[in-house]
Amino acid sequence: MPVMKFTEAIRDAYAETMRAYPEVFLVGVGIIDPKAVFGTLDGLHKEFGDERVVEGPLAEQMLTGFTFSAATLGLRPVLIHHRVDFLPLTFDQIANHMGKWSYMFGAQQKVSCVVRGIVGRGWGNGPQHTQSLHGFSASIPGVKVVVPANAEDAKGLMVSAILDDEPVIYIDHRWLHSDAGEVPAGLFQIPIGKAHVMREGKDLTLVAVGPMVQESMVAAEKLAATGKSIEVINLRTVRPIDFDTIIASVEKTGHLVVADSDWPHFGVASAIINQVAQKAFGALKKAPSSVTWPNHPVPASYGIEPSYYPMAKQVIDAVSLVLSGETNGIHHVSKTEKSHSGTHSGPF
Amino acid sequence: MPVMKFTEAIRDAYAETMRAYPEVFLVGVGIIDPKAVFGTLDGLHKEFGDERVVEGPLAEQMLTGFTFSAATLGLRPVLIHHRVDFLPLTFDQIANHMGKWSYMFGAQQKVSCVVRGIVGRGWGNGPQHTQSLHGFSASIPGVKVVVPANAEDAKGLMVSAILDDEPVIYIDHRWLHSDAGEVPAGLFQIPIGKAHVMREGKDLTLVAVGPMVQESMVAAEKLAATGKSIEVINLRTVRPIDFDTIIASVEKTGHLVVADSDWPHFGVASAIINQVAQKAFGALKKAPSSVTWPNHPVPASYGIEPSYYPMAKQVIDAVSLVLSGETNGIHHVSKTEKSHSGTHSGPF
Amino acid sequence: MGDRNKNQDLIRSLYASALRIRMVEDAIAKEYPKGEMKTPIHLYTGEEAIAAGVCAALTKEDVVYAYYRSHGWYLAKGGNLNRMIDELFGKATGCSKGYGGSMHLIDLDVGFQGTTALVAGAMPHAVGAAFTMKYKKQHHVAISAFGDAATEEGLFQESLMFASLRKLPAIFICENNGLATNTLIQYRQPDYPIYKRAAGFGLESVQVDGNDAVAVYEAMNEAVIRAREGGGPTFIECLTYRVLEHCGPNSDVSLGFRTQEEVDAWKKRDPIVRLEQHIDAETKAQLIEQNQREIQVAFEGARRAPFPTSLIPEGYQCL
Amino acid sequence: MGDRNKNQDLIRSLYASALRIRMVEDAIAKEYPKGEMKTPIHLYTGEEAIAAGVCAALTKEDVVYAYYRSHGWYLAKGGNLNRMIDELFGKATGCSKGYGGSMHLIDLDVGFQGTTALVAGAMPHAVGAAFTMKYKKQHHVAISAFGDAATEEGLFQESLMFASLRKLPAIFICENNGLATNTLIQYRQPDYPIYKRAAGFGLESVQVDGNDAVAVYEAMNEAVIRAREGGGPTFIECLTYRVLEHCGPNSDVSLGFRTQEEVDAWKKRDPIVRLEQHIDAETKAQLIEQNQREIQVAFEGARRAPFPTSLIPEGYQCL
Ligand SMILES: Cc1ncc(C[n+]2csc(CCOP(=O)(O)OP(=O)(O)O)c2C)c(N)n1
Ligand SMILES: Cc1ncc(C[n+]2csc(CCOP(=O)(O)OP(=O)(O)O)c2C)c(N)n1
Ligand SMILES: [Mg+2]
Ligand SMILES: [Mg+2]
Repeated sequence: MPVMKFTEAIRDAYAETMRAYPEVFLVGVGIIDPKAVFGTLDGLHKEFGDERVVEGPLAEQMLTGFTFSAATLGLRPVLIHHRVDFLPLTFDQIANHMGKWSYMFGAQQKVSCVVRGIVGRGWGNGPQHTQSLHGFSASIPGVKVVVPANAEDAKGLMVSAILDDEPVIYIDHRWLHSDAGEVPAGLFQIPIGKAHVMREGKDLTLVAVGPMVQESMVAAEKLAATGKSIEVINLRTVRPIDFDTIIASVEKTGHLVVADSDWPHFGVASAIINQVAQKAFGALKKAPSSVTWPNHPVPASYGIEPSYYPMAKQVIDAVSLVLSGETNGIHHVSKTEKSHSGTHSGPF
Repeated sequence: MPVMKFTEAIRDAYAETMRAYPEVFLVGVGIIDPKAVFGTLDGLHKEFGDERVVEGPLAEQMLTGFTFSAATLGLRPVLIHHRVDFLPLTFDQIANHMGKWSYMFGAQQKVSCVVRGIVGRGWGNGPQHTQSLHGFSASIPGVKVVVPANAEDAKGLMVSAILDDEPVIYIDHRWLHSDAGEVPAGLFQIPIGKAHVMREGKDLTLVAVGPMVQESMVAAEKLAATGKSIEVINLRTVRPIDFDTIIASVEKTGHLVVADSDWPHFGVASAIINQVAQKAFGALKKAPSSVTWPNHPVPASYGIEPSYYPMAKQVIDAVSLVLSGETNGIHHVSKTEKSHSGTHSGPF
Repeated sequence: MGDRNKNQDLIRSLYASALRIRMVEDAIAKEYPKGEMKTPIHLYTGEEAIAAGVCAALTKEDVVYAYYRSHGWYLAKGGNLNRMIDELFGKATGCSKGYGGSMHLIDLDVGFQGTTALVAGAMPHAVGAAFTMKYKKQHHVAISAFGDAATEEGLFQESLMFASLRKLPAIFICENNGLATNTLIQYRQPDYPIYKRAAGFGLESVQVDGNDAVAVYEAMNEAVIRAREGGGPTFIECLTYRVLEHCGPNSDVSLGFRTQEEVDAWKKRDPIVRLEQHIDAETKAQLIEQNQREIQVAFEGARRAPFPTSLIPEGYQCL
Repeated sequence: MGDRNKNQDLIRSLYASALRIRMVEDAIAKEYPKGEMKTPIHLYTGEEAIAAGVCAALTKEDVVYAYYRSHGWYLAKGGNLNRMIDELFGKATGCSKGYGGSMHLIDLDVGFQGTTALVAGAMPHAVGAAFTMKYKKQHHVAISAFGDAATEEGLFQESLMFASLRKLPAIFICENNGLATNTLIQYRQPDYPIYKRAAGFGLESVQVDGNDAVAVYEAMNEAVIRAREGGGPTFIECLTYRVLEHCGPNSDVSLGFRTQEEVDAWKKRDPIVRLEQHIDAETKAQLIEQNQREIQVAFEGARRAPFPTSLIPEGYQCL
């Protein structure tokens, strides 16, 4: 299987679907920019031309309505935002239109579009350019929301999103852009709405989202050395959440930790723990726990920014606390923190 | 104490604060309309003139930035939307600006503004005009969110919101507009961030939001007749949630049901059950439960719309299920459903 | 002579279209107080010439995106009357199967795309549709219809500018009735004509008497030809008047923001009366009778039709 | 004679202001590769005449709302240099205490209000401020500064229209450098001048050479007088050029969307060179030396300053 970077995997998903389906096109602000959206559109403008790589003006709200309308007429547009933080600007079109269209008219039209946003974490981007917003995006019914955790996800979820007949919000973390992995060729799909058991285990269920998947895998590895068997679930889709897979796992392990790269109270971590508490209370041997961002925006200063983001160490602590009531299991976790290497300094 | 309607209580909050504080003003689309925003601004345009009752064009996004900016310069604006459904249109200004300003600049300025939205439930208003959106509004840190449940709340929370130095989103249900109750005169305040124990009980904690408070009180009354002692907590503030009051109650009762007028997965119900499961797991004798809207938009047709909204009966069923494993406690709950009486048919 | 006939045919069809809308709206207003249509209604009475004039210049393949005040647009584009009334009654046989209500009408068979309750919300949808026509190398046009207040929303600028930049086959129809709910335009907009503001986005822009169906048709016809030939979008401001209250079947003069005299003065410019001058009595009587019959059938059918039985529309997947 | 002196004073102060900005930006560009300023930087090099010209017409009580490309605006309005450099270094002594970074500068002592990273996001803030001036019966003005691409956002229309309707003391400064990141204006906007589009909102609107600080100042002065007298808002389009890459300290010619020749041609119109012709050598030398000294102090101070110690700013309440 070809090995490619996360960004190349996204590019591959675009290229394969655009070659196979004339109704697929890309639209967004700055997408004909030579930097090609962090490389994820490399060469596509050249290959598919102005007709299918459509530069938009700075009018994200209009572009969202535009995208969704083209979808109802049989096209499969992908609207691309350099920053996921622009989604709130478009939320009337997303929540009130795109996400309600099918229901409101009795399911007469397909709404086959994708809205992609990129998380800008790192390099002192500050509060307005570092949000994750997958919980926010999932909070109003009517759209699907996916968050890829690795190169394989990046391609498989994008292909599925493009070929889905319902609107899909696709949120990728710039943070993961340089990660590489094996990625199947062709129109490789990963089912939307299904979580992926990345590592089997019997002591505790660790559900992780996006960049927390890699942290959780590191944590599980370290914990294995101390005799703890952790089942790591890569959530992949945050709306609809695959509660079945999670509950089946908790019924086996009896313990639950959710690791999310989002705020604590209204996001995926709450949604999962709520559902498990309601539906699998009897299976839980201990209180469930979550590892999330603190309950406030992220600071710009690199003097304190790293302490904002939970990493493998915090996951290990949370798991240890649940399993044994103390955190002092493991120290010296290698820092997978990457934003401060200086690779993420632009373009804006 | 004077008895007044919910709408009059809101009007009273405006009038009292405007008389006492020259920096308070109202702004919004259609607020000089003779219908005076469902009567909640009756006479205020006349009393305070164009300067302090500011008609806005249909430019909600601008009006939101406008409002928040005036607040940073020492005014206390209240931005009023006839429908809470217009909030998504303004969410860049709310989430990225209003809600981040204080943090982003190191807390140098007060952001003393209120954004009020009204829930349009009933009379076949359809999917775009019947949302509650308090969970959505609370999902990004940086704003407070309150949902009054009765006339007393309506005034006390509005006065507090106006005098608060942080931004507050105030969401009132048109559904409750004609409810009346005793409301203290003057600058009566209800603390934001504190839940209100409306009825003490020892068997189960029932946390309710907005219109579900009245349903929950009816349910508790009926359940009392069958020997069940229910503690009803009116949440009042959905961000920040008063977890302390809730957890103290659950530690006493051992059982929890949350009744919310919102969707099930990413709202207040999940946030509360998650926190209780994490922090008071040992106190829970049974699986917690929630009563919410179904996981999709609301239909327009009055042939099916009533079955969308949970009422006292559904609360009773949920409580009974938690306490005794079955729902067949009580039938013949008088319908408090009101939207179909024909009183709510406009103005738009 | 051919021209005169053509003209006579045009006027007849404009009259038939406008009259049908008027009679349907009148019937809805009359029946509304019975409480069987539990859904907000925004009647089009007085503004019929616009939808009639615009749609007379279109084919079935052209698409219309309108708003919550859309009974007239739906009918002028050829939407099925029975299914519209069924929708107002909340019935499963409604054009939106009962899930949408009065503000969300649709009839895809005739290119009447779904409408929205958010002011200006559908303008980008028309732009997306116009783009799609071009993408598919079809020569159809997309119409965006909206009120004067919709031009206050940022989406107005964003939609016009993109259509203009890309020379898309979109035609923007502004129904300027001088009102947003009960707020007069002077409280909302600087004193500068809307069509001139639109011209600033680099597209063709004209103003017409929106109560003159022929004038609307003619402006529209030019715009359609331009759009089909790749000449890009047009903005047409139609000056008109809302006769009834914003939402509901009654007059709103008692609210005090406008006078009965003003309403009466506009009634003299009634679009249907103006067309009627060119229509012979027999034609008129025939059309009235036919409409009455169809309206009666529609209301009787709606009363008998079943409600939806599920909270979830059949085929709806996104849960 | 008095006029000539006044003019000479003006040019001197415009030069001093523009030169200071240039020298600070150059210093940031030079130091940036060391990696001590871990925050995106959007340099103002080549556009200095605009902030200098605009702010020369203002008092400390007037307020400025700018955007992510705001080092120049911050300095021209009189913002504290040390605290700006501290902020770029992420230090607790920064103007935003390290929480904001380069895109979020503020100095309330001199009326430099907080800036935003969202294109066009601050336009309504200036409108709210102008309203507040009027509300408080003060005669100050509020400035909104933004790029050409910001005029594509719906907020542009919404903000201009409301300021115009209410005759608010707001002045809108469009820095038209023909670029949004690396996308030329012709891919984004129809071929129609921005200032004419703005005029459609019913306000005064002019276009000036944005590399001519005196021209900017003069247009601005008229606008300020009008605003203070209650004559309402003005739109000023300033034609200019971005010399460096969108974000970062380098040239972007290698990306291929513009040529070195184009950049060189614009450098001939360098705003500082143009002012310098009227400045004697001694003044120039003095100013350069003073700036060098201040810049050195600022960078040394920033290096020594402490990082913030808490994830939560002192006094921040909204949790
Ligand atoms: C975005 C948005 N803001 C406000 C409203 C509330 N509202 C409904 S209709 C209306 C008036 C709109 O006037 P106009 O666009 O001129 O259309 P008309 O009703 O006159 O046909 C308003 C303010 C809304 N539905 N959507
Ligand atoms: C609402 C929004 N959309 C997109 C962006 C991404 N972005 C940042 S700067 C920029 C270019 C803006 O160009 P312009 O307004 O002309 O200002 P300039 O950078 O040329 O000074 C873009 C597209 C953003 N920050 N905000
Ligand atoms: Mg109108
Ligand atoms: Mg620019």
